[in-house]
Amino acid sequence: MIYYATSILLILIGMYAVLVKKNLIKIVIGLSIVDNGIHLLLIAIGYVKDGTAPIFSKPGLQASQMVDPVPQALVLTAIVIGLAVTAVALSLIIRLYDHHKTLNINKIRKLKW
Amino acid sequence: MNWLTIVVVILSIVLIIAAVFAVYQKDLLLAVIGTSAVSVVLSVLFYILQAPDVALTEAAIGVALTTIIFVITIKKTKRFEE
Amino acid sequence: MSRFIFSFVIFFLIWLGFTSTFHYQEVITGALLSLVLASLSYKSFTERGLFYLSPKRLFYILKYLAVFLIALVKANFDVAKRVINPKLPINPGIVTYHTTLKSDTAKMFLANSITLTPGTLTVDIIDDKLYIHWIDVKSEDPEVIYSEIGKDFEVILKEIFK
Amino acid sequence: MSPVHFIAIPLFAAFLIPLAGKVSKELVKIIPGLVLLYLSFVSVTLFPIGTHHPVVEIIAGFKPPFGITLYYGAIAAFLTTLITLIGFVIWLYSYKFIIREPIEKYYMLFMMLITGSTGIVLTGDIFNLFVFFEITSIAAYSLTAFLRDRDGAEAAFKYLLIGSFASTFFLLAIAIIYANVHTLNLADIAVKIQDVPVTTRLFVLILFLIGLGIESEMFPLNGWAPDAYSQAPSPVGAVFGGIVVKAAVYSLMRIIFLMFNSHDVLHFLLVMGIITMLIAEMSAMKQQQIKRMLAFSSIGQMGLVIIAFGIGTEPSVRAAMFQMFNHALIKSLLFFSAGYLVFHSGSKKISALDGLGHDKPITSFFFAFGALAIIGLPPFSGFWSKLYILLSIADAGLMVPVVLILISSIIEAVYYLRVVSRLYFYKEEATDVRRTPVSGLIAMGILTVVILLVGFYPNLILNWMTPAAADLLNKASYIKFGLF
Amino acid sequence: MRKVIAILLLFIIGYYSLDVLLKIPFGESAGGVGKHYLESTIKETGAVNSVTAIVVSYRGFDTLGEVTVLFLAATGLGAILYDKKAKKRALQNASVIVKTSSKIIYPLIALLGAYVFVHGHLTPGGGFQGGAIIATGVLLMFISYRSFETNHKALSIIESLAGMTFVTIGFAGLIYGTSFLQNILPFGIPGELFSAGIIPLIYIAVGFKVGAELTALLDNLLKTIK
Amino acid sequence: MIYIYVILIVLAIIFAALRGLLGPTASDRVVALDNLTTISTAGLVLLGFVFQRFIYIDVSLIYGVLSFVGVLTIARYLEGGL
Amino acid sequence: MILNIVGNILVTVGTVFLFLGALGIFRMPDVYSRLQAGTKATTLGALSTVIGVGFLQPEWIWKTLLIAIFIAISNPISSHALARGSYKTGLKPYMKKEGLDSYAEVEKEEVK
Repeated sequence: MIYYATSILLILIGMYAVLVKKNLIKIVIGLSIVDNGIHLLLIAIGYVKDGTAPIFSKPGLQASQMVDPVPQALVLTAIVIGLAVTAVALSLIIRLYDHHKTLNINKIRKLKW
Repeated sequence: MNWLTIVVVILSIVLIIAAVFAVYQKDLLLAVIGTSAVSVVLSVLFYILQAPDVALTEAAIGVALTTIIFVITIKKTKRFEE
Repeated sequence: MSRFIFSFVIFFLIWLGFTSTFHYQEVITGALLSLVLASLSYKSFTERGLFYLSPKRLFYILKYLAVFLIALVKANFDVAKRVINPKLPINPGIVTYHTTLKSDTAKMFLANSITLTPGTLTVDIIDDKLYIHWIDVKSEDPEVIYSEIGKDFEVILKEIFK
Repeated sequence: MSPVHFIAIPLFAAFLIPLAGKVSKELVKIIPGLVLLYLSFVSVTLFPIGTHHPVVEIIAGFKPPFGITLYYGAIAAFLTTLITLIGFVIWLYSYKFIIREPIEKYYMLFMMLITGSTGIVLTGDIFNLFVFFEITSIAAYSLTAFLRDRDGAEAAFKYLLIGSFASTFFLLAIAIIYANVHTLNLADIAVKIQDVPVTTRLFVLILFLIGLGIESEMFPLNGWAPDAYSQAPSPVGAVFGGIVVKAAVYSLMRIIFLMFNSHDVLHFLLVMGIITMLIAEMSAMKQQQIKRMLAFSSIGQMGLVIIAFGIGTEPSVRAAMFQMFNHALIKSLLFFSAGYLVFHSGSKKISALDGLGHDKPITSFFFAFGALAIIGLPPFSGFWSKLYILLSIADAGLMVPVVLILISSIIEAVYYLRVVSRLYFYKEEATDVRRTPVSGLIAMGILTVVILLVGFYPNLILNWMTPAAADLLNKASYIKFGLF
Repeated sequence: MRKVIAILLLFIIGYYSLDVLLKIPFGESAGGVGKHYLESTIKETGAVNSVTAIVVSYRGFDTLGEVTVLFLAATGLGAILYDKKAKKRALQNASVIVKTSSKIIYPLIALLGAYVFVHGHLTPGGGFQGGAIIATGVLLMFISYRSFETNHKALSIIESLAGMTFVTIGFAGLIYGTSFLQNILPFGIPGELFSAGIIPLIYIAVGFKVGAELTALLDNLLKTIK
Repeated sequence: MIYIYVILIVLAIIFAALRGLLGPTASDRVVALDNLTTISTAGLVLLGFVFQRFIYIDVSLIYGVLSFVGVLTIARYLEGGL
Repeated sequence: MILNIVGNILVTVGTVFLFLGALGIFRMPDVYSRLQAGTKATTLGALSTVIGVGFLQPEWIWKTLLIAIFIAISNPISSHALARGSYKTGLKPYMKKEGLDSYAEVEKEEVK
């Protein structure tokens, strides 16, 4: 339960940053926090009480006492995608800063909404 | 109440505080340090949730690479929020 | 050549530590990887190579480790003493420490050791001067500084890197 | 030959291009063309097979709910053909149009965008859909900012922001679905989602509508589109209008028809489509820049498509597919010609186009042709699709949408004809001596010929649309084939 | 005003998502696909690590997509930050300690990265993590030495070749087996290094690719016009 | 026995996090982050022992290495290098 | 058995020092003193915890030793870099007595 609450809180905090903050880098930070929240949620969904990691590295491990590996695989992919999006966003920010000399969203004409 | 549960609760609180700190801080470098701390704690949580693969990835990408590219961007732009 | 072999040996040992097994497949892979890595990076990895592995130096390295560990433990009790004491008995300042070591690697080890020993922290290192933050400055006299902070290490390091 | 080619070959090309760039610059430009030609060939040969009987390609040799599958049914066959053909034409146009460095990177991004969109169309797995969505989106962000000017970077950032918000919702939806049904295969989800509580399903539906609605330019979520279309290089505008949006709309419809096939959802879609269309057409009226106008027109057309899907009967879906086909061709033509018109006039403003009809007759002719086609005048293909949509709506007994569509068509006619009249009936002395390159003209020529051909023989395409519509509507067959 | 609207909106989202999430039982043993994967990982893929088996084998297509996404990010970043003028890292010298130590530590980090991606099917980690670790090692050199240069040509060749290898392995499955990315090699004894068929091969390709890509990405980001 | 370890480590995390929260300067917070990662590295090893899985040790190894690079980057930024 | 006892002692010592280190960075007055407390205590703490675990689980010892070695090398480096960085951002160390700052002159020369 605590995991669900934490992840939802993380998602909400991140979204708040994206919606309210005026600074471009702050917005990207918000996005990465949202991502983190969703990753935590997915892993929590796959958790099994008193389970162990889904790696058969020593004898005597039963499949029934392992946590669900699928969400973990999904999160691996999602983390990498998040990194890619962050990198592109930050490069765009560098470009924008070159042109406008500011990171404030209100001073950049079209980004207002 | 399991001792692990208590650890998790405390870590979650630290996590949330770090996230709020990252969002509210005017100094962008500190905000990035906040996100880095979020990743650090999150990685420990993944570990406790029996997902070492994910914990490892989060350590490699969240703690190191994301922080690094954020810091480089701040270096190339501006450190303080107006 | 000796540098190459030295780095190969070190990498291979570390690989064995990573895998913690002597299974033939792991050993083969490790040897191959260490070979490739060593050939790529032996020039930057070490300056002297096998030179470090002579028995005399090995003895000094062990001695160094012992001195270092004792200093580390002392340092910790020192920190503990200061932290727990409610009055925080400190008198910090930055002092200059002159070293006679020549090699960069030796300087690095000296600086690291100083950082981990009681009450001192290397702030910067310029040529042969180390700037050290000392939590409890006893004296500003270079002689005292030398003997208080890094004499023990420097003597041994000199032997190792001679 | 298997449908995997559509995804793997362009990807291979994208990896190959940097190596080719070491050999010669010209090779970089040629490889994508060859690849797209090959893919068009594959798509045409596979087309009858897929239309006749869905091909389910398994990846890595695991049976459907466990491995990822590619579902190559009638609709996927149609869309992959569309994407590869339009992609080829766009390549032909880009050949001389993209002169700005780094050309190599442009083609790499373009190839990966093709990969992403064919992947969206083909995949039968929801997380795989997400991955391909991200591929398409990131390629689109980078291409939007390709010119590296002030406005381009702004538009791209805006697009990226909205897009990442969308992908967040999409991922959340996947997480909730997985938590409830413990499977990721679309067909399997369609079976198992029936047992999920209603509130959960509703929540997931909303998340999907937000997540996919952004790329398919649905009403409150299309703020990125005008900027992105107008700031990106012209061929990229055609890519957005002709490829990305089509794939996104398809995946949205696929998910809705598979998982939430109830009338309330469809009615909601209908309403959203109408709002999207009306607002977009009105905004298009006001635009001063030609590409922004085209962007809004594109949103309006997608609104029309969503309305037709929202009716949810077989004729309407068929008409919607037909409209998608026409729109892809015509909007590409418009973007191509507008690209050179802007290039010749040196300004993005509509008012700068005065008299170009005399100076650059061929390019202007293509623009006028496209404008007439998209309005829906009789001999062109646009006419038929609009007619069928109207007929199918009337069949369903809804008169209000018919009237609204007609009104919006009039608005559309007004603003397109305004541009065309500026081209031809205003006189200003010519200053520009540059020519439109032949490869660009050929690209536009191909599109014109196809549009005319379809205009005269609409059944040529329409016959193929019938199995496609059946494919989208028939959930049982999707489940049967998707799960073996 | 904007804040109030945002907070209200977030409350609604939060309320509903919590409502939905509370219906999901927490900590119950894996059902559906997950259970099947756990039970048949070793039998069907020969890998010991289920997560790796899923990432590379069962859902190998996702991984291909993931590799593409990273490649895309590196390419897009290169396109966005492209400049005709030559670029250099604007860097002040680091202290001797940092310089010397990064020289020593950097091959070790590379070795660690290699260890992680070679053992992807046995231990946590794999190609992505290994590649990321290697890139971090190179970054250590980037930030300590102004003059440390990677060979761009070599990097892009590694990137391309590794990507093409992945696709080729996929096609090999199509040609010699029945489907794209299908395993065509023997599984070996589970738990040994040389086992699990194509998984280690794919992870090695991915590791090289990701390492090269991330290095190029960081290099691009660090450089400015001087 | 394990209770004592856990309590001590959790307390350590709390103190480090508090220092990160209170500041006052950026350097202080980075110091806090650095310590947080070191404490977590040790904590992860201990947790791996509790869970009795050898493979978990990899995670803490990589965690330590990468957080070192992350902190070093931030330090280089503070120095004005980078 | 002996290994077990030694391991437990080491882990106990380690966690205690980890705690003291954290307390140190919490209580000390300025960055440099915090670094002093933080580095030394957490390094020994982590070292001894990690090696202690190695004693508790003898087959893990090689890897835990590696972690320990790495921590011992990397921690002082990062704290040195942080100290240098802090000084360059203009943070003067807290001093009870003025004039104990010999690094200030170097700074001044470099600025010129």
